[in-house]
Amino acid sequence: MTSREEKYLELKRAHAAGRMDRRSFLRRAGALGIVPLVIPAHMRPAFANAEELVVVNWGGPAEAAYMNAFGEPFTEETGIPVFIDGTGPSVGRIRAMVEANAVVWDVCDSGVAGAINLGPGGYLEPIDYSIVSAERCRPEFVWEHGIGNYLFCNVLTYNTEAFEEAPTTWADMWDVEKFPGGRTMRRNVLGGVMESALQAAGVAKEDVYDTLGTADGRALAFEKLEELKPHTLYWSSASESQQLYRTGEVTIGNIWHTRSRGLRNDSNGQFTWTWNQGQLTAGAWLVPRGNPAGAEAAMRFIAVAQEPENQVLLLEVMGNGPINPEAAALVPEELRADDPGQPENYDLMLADSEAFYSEYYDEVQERYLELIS
Amino acid sequence: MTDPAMTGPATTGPATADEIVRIEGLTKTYGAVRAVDDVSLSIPRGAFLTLLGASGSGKTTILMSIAGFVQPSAGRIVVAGRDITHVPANKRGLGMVFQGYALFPHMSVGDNVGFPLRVRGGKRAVDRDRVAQALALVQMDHLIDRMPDALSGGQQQRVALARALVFNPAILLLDEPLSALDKKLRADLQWELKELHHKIGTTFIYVTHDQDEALSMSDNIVILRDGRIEQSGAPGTLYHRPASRFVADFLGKSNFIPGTAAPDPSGGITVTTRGGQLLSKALADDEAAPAGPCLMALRPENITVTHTPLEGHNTVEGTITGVSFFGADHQIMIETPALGPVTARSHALRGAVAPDTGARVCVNWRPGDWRAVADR
Amino acid sequence: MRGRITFTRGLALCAAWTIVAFMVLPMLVVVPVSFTDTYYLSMPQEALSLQHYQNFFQNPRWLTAIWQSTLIALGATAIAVGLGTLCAIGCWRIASGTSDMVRLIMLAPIIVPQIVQALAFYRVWIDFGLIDSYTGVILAHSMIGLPYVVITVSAALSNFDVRLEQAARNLGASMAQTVALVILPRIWPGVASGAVFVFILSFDEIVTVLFITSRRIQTLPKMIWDGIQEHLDPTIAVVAVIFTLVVGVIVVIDQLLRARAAAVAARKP
Amino acid sequence: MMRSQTAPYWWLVVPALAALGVFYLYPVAQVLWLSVTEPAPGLGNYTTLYESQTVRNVIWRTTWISLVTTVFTVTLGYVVAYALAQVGRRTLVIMLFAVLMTLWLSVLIRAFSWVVLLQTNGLVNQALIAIGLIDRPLPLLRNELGVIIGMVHFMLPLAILPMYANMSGLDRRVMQAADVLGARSWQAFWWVWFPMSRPGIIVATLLVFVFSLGFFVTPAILGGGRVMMLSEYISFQFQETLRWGQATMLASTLLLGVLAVLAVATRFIDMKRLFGARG
Repeated sequence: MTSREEKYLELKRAHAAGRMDRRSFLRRAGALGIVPLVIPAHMRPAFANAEELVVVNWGGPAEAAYMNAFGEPFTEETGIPVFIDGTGPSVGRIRAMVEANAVVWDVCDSGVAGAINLGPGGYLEPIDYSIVSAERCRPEFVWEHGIGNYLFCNVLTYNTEAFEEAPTTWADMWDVEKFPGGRTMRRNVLGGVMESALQAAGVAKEDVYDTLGTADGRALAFEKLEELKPHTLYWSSASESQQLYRTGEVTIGNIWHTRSRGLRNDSNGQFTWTWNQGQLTAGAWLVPRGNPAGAEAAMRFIAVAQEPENQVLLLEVMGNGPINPEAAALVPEELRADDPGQPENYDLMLADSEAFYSEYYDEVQERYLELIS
Repeated sequence: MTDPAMTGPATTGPATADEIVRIEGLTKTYGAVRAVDDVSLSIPRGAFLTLLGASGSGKTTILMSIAGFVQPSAGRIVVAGRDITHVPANKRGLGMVFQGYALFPHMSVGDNVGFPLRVRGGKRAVDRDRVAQALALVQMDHLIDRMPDALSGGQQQRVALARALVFNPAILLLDEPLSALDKKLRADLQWELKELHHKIGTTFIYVTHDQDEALSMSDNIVILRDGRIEQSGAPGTLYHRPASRFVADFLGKSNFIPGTAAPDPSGGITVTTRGGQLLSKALADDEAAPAGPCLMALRPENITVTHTPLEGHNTVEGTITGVSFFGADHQIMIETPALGPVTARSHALRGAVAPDTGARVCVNWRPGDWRAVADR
Repeated sequence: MRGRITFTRGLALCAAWTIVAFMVLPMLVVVPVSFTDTYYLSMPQEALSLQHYQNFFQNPRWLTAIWQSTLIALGATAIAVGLGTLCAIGCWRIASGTSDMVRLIMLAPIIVPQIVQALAFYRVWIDFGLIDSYTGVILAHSMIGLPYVVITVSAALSNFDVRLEQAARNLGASMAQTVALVILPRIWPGVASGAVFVFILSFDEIVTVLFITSRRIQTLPKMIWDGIQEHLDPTIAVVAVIFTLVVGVIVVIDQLLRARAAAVAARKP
Repeated sequence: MMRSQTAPYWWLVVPALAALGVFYLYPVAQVLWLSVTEPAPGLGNYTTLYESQTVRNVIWRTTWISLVTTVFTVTLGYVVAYALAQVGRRTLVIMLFAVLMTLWLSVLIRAFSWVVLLQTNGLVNQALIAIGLIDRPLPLLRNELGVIIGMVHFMLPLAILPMYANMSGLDRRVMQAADVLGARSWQAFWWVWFPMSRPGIIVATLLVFVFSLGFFVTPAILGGGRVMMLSEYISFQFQETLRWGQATMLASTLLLGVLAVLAVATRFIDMKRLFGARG
């Protein structure tokens, strides 16, 4: 490598690390006789070169809602158009994309497990906390390679017209005599699946993760899941989970509260949910390594999504609970019942255990897939 | 025009004792096309009857009507006194040999031949002896376990024959059974078929477009043209006494010479052609009685080619324009100023004239060797 | 010959019509559903509505998908027809054990299960840098379509008199001239039929597309696939109706082409 | 003696062969190769075949559903093919049009239509309830029944067309021979027609079975994730876990299974005729 190139790379590193501003980077790169191809002649911020920013979420109504709450404010600020892709950024897909060296997503609406599992493997860009604010997020959801974006829960959702009496606990979901009809749960173990099974078996909320920490406890959970399997349809996309209720194939199940809310609103209350024994977790923004629009643009987007007004807007449209503590106070009275972050709802639920999943995710996921397929 | 012994009246008449098939007013139309047009036939028991005609003449349609595969538009078919016009094919009890043989490709020779017995009484009813006998009849009993595709064309043909005869049908229908075979094999099998017919005495109804086949095998020939019977009778009768230009041309070859006929004082007729008046001859009783313009049919083999005119013959002069050698004989093309082009056939060695192109020769024929025919 | 209607045959015919009805039922059922006045999949409740047609024709994502699918199908067709036709002609003229072997190898994309080839394309397209690109999808589809061109063109050639080729060569034509002036003009309906086949195949292909594309390529089948998986909305019924109509026209054209292929190739000079 | 004359024609063959080699055969070979090298060289991946109950279940289910589909498809297809071979020209054109439409219409569209028909609130259930045959919707979708209905529907044209081609090529005179020799219609059918149509049946059976083994779209849509066949399982496993070794092992198993079926079949039929590449 020539020394000229070495010097350039040094500049680039310095620039990337924030030790040098853009203008001086470009000037000094130009002095070396190297004009990086990606940089146009005029002096816009580097990330604004991106033709568009692709944000991938879980589809359906979330596409329009994200556009509205985050996409449009971002475009207003940076001039970069946003495209919302509803494919669903599963951990496997993100890995595949990075391994295939064909990354087309910029910001992924993933979850805790993604942040924990993909980060160390080198699949993600680190979060740039000079752009993104760590304070604008509940502290338990701040990681090196990801940051919480909203609160959501897996809740017991049911068709009010199917039963005489409303179900209230996971034990009711397992009671196929009293509550007839199809069941549904996620086709991925990250959906409060084992937790619900254990609670249905009578394990108290507080003891769930202690029990899951033992081999017997996990075996018990799988036993319960096996028991319900003949009645269960497993959803993989969020829209599919809603579809199952609408078509009547399912009367009771475990789906995301945001989707329960959608069902309730569209059906004038035929479908509803209970926060009781819900599984609370957060979504997380992840940026796949080598994302096409550049890490900086992605970070800017995440920062925009942290704005309290934008988070409340998303709550209003989709029901996603604001994760920015500043936003919780802005939630209007009529939306409090739908916000999982409000204490009266929050306290009814069980929060995901990061410790459990970082230790056992691979094992239980594998076992769960075998069970359902 | 037709042999009275061969044709029944169009209306139903009493069956004669030895009549086995009677066809009355058979007509088959396909849209506007009349494939068979009001054909009536009577076939005596034990006969070997050939339906002869070019493709499209209606011969196959008649056979298929008898077999039951073609539903006639009009007319009826009576077999052994029973009207079978509306009887399904499988209830008619007729034997049939198909063009291309139609052997069951998935059955052995024995199973093919046993088939008619099997369908008449289940698998148990297949009498191996009868199958073997039928095969022995066609000298195929040694190949009883072969599959059809392992047989030669001639062998397949024999199996098809055995299959059609194994249940002793009163009538055997044969639809151009020899057309797929080469010339030499065909000649052998013609002879064998005729032998077989003599031996078993079954009535054969045979369809062919091959005039030689028809002439060499049949007791009776029905010549069909455009769905109608043109002429019928014994082979010799048809050959020597054709009623029309069509028949004379279809059976063998003929020279046709236009002329004008006039009665002769001796009771015969004379004909005046472009080249002059011919010698008088007596008229056969079924011969078209020409008065005025007529067509004279003269077969090439009845012509003798010489250097000098022959005594008692009609003679015209001409020049040889071409000679074709056929092994046993020559075909000689002669241009005569009197009659136009004339074709003669002469034996290779006994020809009176060495047939050289350009030679001037005399064309001679006996007064009785020509025949007046209708020009159709 | 076909004249006799027996009980068995009558029964078989009734059964056959029932089965044919089973075959066309799904095509017919989407028609009323596409005119529904509701927002979910159902028969029209109170009135017929064109709202879903309007939605389809005004939604840029559907229209883009149609455009992308068409572009890909055209590209794949061009490559498959070009390669396949020449290959079929070559094999036909060489007519040796080796060329028969080649023709058999050409059938591989029909035999290999779709999921296996999808995985295979994905694996190698990563190395080739073809993931989520037009080139990648077009190449994959042209490979999948190749055997069908070889088959239809070979069929057209089987009716073609090899002596015509010999005559052309004997009269001094080069191989290229022979192919262009003598062979192609007589087998073009077979080539066209193969082209139609590849076009439809590519236009309809989903399994490989699911593996080797992500964001840039949004083909029509992918839209339908996502639509079925997520929100079964009546717009898909609209797509289904349009598809059915188009396929109907194509079937008619293809049948005419095939009839013509047989006629052209069999016509005696 | 023809060598010198035909040699240039290899230049027409080479481009297609090269393209297929680089862009198709090489990728497929990669799948086979990865199955024995990833993550470690050896047959380690293949131990899953007998160790994992799930994989065994999936393979068994795939085989079973393919067999059932094949039996139904070939039987129903035979009836249609038989009718096609018997009917007059006008009926033939109509029936054949229906068959060809089914063949050509997008597999996704057809699966979608079956969802419309079979789902819990679907048209079939609505119709059955309306005429009073049932009072609760039957489960027709997201189970084996739904998958088999969809698959039979997909495969029918693939079975009908080769059987019809075979039947229309049969020598009619052979049937007439059976007739005139005295066979009743059932005898003519079972003893003559049916055995002669066997080559068509074998081709249809093979095509349907082989395609069923590797079928993806229809089982994935109509099975709703509950009737996972091998193809969907491969895709699912791969997308969720990204383990190349396992995915390529299963894919290789599927491919080898298909090739084994074809290899057995070559004892009965000519492969080239099967796929229509008769020159």
